[in-house]
Amino acid sequence: MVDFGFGLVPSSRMNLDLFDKDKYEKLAAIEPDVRICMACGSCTAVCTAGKYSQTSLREAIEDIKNAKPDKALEMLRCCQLCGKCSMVCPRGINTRNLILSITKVYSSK
Amino acid sequence: MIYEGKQKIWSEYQKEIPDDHYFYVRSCIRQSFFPASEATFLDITRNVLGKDIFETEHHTTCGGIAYHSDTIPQETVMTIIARQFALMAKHGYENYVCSCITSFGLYCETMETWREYPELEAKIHENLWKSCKLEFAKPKFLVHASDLIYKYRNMIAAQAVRKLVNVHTGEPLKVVEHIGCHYSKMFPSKGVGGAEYPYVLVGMIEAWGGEIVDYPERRHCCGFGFRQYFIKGNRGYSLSNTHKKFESMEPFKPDLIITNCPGCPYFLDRWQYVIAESTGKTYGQDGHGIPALTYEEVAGLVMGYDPWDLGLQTHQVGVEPLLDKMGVEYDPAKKYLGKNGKDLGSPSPCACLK
Amino acid sequence: MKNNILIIGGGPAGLEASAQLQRMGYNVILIEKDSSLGGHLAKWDRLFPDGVPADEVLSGLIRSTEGVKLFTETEIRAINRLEKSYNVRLTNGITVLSDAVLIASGFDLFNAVKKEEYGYGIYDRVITNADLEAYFKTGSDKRIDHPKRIGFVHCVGSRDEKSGCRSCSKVCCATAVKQAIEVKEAFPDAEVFCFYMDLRLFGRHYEDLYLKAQKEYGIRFIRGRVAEVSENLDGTLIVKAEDTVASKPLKATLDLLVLMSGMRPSASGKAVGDLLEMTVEEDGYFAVRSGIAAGQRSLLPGLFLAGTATGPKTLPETLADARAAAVEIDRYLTEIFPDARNYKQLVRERW
Amino acid sequence: MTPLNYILAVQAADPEVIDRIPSGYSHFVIPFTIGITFFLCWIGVGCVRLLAAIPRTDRLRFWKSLFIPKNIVKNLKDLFGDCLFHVKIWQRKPLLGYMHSAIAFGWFMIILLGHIEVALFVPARLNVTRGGLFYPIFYRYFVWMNPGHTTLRGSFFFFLMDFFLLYILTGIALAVFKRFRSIVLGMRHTTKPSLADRIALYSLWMIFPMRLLAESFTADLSGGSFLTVGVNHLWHFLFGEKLLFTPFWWAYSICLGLFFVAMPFSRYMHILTEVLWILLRNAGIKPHHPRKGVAEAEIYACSSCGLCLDACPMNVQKKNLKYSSVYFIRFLRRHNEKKINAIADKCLMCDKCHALCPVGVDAPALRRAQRITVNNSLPYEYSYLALAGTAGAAAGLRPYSAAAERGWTRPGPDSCPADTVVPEVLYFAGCMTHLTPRIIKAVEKVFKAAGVDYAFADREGGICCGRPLMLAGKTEAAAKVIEANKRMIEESGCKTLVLSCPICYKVFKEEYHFEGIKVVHYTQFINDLIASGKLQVSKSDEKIVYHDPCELGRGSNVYIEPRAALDKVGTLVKAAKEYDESVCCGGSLGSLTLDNRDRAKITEASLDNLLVNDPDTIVTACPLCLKTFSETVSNSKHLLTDVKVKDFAEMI
Repeated sequence: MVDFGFGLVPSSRMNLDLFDKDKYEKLAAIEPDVRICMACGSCTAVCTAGKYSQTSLREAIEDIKNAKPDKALEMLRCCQLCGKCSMVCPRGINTRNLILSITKVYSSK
Repeated sequence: MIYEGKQKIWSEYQKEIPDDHYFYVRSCIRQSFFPASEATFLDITRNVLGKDIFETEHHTTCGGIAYHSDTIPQETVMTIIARQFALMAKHGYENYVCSCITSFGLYCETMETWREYPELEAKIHENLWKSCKLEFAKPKFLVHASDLIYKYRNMIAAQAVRKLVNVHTGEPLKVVEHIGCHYSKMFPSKGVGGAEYPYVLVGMIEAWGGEIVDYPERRHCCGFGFRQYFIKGNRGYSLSNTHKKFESMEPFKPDLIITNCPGCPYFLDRWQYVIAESTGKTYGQDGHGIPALTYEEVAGLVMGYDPWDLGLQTHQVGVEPLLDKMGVEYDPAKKYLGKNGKDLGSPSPCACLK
Repeated sequence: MKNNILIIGGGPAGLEASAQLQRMGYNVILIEKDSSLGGHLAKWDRLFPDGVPADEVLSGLIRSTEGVKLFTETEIRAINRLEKSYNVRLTNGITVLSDAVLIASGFDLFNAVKKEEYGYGIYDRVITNADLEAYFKTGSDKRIDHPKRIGFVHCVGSRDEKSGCRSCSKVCCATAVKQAIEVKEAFPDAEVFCFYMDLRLFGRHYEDLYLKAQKEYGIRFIRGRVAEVSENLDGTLIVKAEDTVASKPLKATLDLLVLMSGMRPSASGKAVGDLLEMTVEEDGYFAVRSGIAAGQRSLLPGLFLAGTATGPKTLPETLADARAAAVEIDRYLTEIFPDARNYKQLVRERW
Repeated sequence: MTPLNYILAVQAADPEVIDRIPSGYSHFVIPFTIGITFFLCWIGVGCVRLLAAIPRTDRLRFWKSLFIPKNIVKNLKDLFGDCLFHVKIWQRKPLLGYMHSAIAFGWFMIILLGHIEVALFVPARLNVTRGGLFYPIFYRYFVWMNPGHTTLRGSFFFFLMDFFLLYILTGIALAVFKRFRSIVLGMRHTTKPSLADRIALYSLWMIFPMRLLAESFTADLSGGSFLTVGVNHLWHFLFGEKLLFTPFWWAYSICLGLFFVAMPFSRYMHILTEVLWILLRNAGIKPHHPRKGVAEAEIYACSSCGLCLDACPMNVQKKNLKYSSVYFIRFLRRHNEKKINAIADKCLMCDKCHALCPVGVDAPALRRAQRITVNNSLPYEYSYLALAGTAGAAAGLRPYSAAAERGWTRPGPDSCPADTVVPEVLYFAGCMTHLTPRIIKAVEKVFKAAGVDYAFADREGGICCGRPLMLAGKTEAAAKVIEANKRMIEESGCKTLVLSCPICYKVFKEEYHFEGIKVVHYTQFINDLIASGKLQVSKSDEKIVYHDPCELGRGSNVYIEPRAALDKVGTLVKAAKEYDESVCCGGSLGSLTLDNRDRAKITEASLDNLLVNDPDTIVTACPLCLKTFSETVSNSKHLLTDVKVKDFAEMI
């Protein structure tokens, strides 16, 4: 193969066709609240870990739906489960269990 | 795909293209990469169809590449354009036809800008006078050379010796049409068929017996993108763009790509080589590429021009399988002979691309 | 003597206003250009937010218009303003001398063909909200064949200056959520995506509908406008949009794409407006005397407006607007119209 | 009166008791012997297995504890109090306590007295080879009372045996009654028995009536007292001279055998496991695994009595009853992984079931252990905590500067610049308190009023205390957070750490192991301020009800201080259930899976509990309770009540 000094760059476009429906349904069976996020960002705004790291439950939910589960796990790995997000969520999402469940379901390959 | 739906859109985007008497300006890139295309254009229009197409050696670049690469300001490019218009007026022409899509886009942009800001036009008059002591008049009709071939497509078909048909199967060739971005994406009304379903090349393909391929990434840029190509560090983006198009058209198994822009045939052609040599992937049949030709080259082929006279040997992707399919006779030995019959030397063979 | 009132348009607004004015004792003449009454409502299957059948609502409206003089397949040929009244010549040859005219000309659905990038009328599996309602009503549409992945595009022809409409059409968000639920009910295995710019679910129970769509039907809401649709070899569609919440472009392969065509001013309404030399605002809808205090009065005395002729409205808003117009007409015909001597002055003061 | 089919051995002397059957054996003992043998083997193997599963150090500690005098006393006290007399149940529900103690203590006494009798009258029969396993149980069958030779001693035993039999029978009668009408005994919810439970239960019910029948049928031979002899006369009256008693001894033996075979598979196993659990518990050994070792003793010590059903705040909804501790333990016994996890995750960890458990089973700890097995291994990335925690130390700054570095601010116009004084008192608000700024504001106001020299550790936000992670079973991750926080607090050089969140308080007190830093909850701290006269308060006639936050009350045993302080500013009224019986607000971080609506139901029940005496104000001392109550009193159900919800510090 010839090295031209440049090559194909990966697309930043998310491909929803790669969305793993089975895994998502598994997650939704454990914690159905994953369905009802409306991306208001309250959880991220109050996040204790978010002060020091890139932590966002809102983004993690989004990432899962956008077929980027690894990114979702990255968004949650610094979480301290303090529960502030559950107190501020306007939809009453059971955030701590959602975080644990996402980690459980998507950590296992 | 509902054909009637497209026809409806085409009917809404029709522009007036005068039949004759044009002032012709060349394309910097095409002169260098595909010089035979412009020669073929002039030959077909002047000699075969008997049209009055005037050109002068005094015209220059339109400045588009420099403009789009952010190296010259708009007023400068407008003044260059004004000079071209002045040359046209000087030679008594009102219809302006350009070979280059970048130029076409820039002329449209300039004329629209002047329409919105007449004071800018006045300033350009002043600039041109100061710099060249010339007065310009805007063209009455501005068309792209492909518009003209589109206009003459049926005349060409009438004189054609062959069609865009696979002579072995009798099936029409599957043709991908690729329009230069600046042809109609900026001003859909300035292009035949608009921006979403441009008809300018489709009309030729239909008239000459081919079958059009509508693949998902048909709207996507060829990957030229000026700065994306000029700076080596960015070339990966350019390449990836082209790659995306080929991945998308691959399932449709096209026989041929036809383009109307200087950069597109170049990048659609050369990047196939780069993709093949760096990843091993080829998109044509049996390790070949998909030939990416200009509309003049295709017109020349159906009219029975010799492929080497059309400059098809300047393409990286070999055109022989296409010529075979179309039943074009050619002498492989003459592929790399110059006009004077001397051997120009042949390029070193590719590892992956046949 | 009973005053004649001409009502133009036999949709929900025209029907409701007719019924109210008829009850008040006026002589109501209702004209409708189509052969049947109901306008868009007649073409709709069920209504948000509760899924009430449109037929039920429409037949209720029609029942209540008993006694109204009704001319279908009738338009206005010419209209003259006399000193106080309007002399209207109809296409069926009848001439009406009307003391008040109510324009309830409604709206047209945006012609989705104009959004070329969505390929409506070109791609086999792109349909509109109206097509989907027709499918729900009739149960057949050759474009809908057990789709597994379905997308809804909100704001088609709304909030889009390029398609000639800057404003919001108000009903599409709720309609999209309603239809997304219905389509999921029809095809339970399907994945359903709604591409929205803002979710404008302002009304009572609308938010519940949204929550239900997420929670019970698993409908995915993606904030971002679909910008490009392409067709694959197998007829499936590739949709490109940006997930603006994730700040990333995305693509998805879909089996069916539903375009939520918005509301545009009615073309036939505009023709009537032209005959009357009525003022039309930049958005194409008729101007009213005061958007807050006199939303049913046009700028011309004796000429009233109701329903979506004055801008996008939901069905209950349209009906309320029609009732308001009836009250306004009654006020005009009792307070201003009879006083022949002071008519002009009263119009100046009270119109 | 002598039955004809018996030939009595000629007795040399005139003994009181004559060994009626020289072999000391009859076939009817077989069911019992099989049952008891199986049971003893089971117990033996179980004990060995259980002790083997305990870590070595714990095992050693256990053996040692059995010989420490203080422990011996406690063990005896607990064994008699909990296992036999069921003191805890007595205290709560006297009738239920009577029932339990009647059966347990009564049976224990019958067995004990039976053996004493044998020891006194036919000592040789105690030898296992001579029927020692069953002889004392069926003593009355094998002996013949020498008429006329009955001594006072004999009569005394006859009386005692009959007395305790009657005692048991009254207990059984109550038990039978309870099975059908539980509410009378003060229980709203009872457990659903399993098959083994049923077998054991019905055989247990039958044992004592059978014993009465058997002994009363032979009472004319083997003697008896008021009960057996009395009934014996009745039988003679009914059936005449000849009484066929062998079937009843068979029945008695079968009931016993059945019971002992079913017992290991039933909840009645608790009768014996409880002993082991008490010994282990008193030795201070904690479970490391939700099912093995100590936990096993604990699981089997559960009597499935169902008191925890009434205790559980989730019982407001019938559908959530299945998540109560008793079922958790039942599924732990059955190794039903799916249900174990579901129940473990649902619990609010309010600890009420533990507080009320007659056996002291710490189900919340078991649930946490279960969560550990699932969640502890989940990945996490806490390297950033180093940045959060050691900014000052990394810069080589002195402790107080580290405080300044972190932006800890000292309020008050006349206070010295922040970087010159080591704060005496450090206030740590915690994550949740930051969502209820009114607490912070009130605490600072109180501190200023009392002239407390303090620094505010997390004014700009800190990191979590680690308790939520522990509650979720992520102990390893919690340790990291604790470590980072500990370093930060220690660097400050403070002497007292004041916390306004009970969740923080519990973990700071139990897991941080500070040296030289006193950890207090602000209720305690403020109460001290008032008591020492540093803070002047005035009493109003506002009717206050105090809600015990779970982590503060049951969790950390702080009940008195907040009440003492509140009593000085208002009039305390009682809630329906208080102190260790207080009802969780529903906002607890303990539950992982309980959803919003279910929580709301609990909150409403908790509010109902607080509002019985029509208070003006609900006062709590936890940001979570405060937020939960505040949001709920303003919603629909409680819209009409104008009760205010205030934080403890606000009230002061």
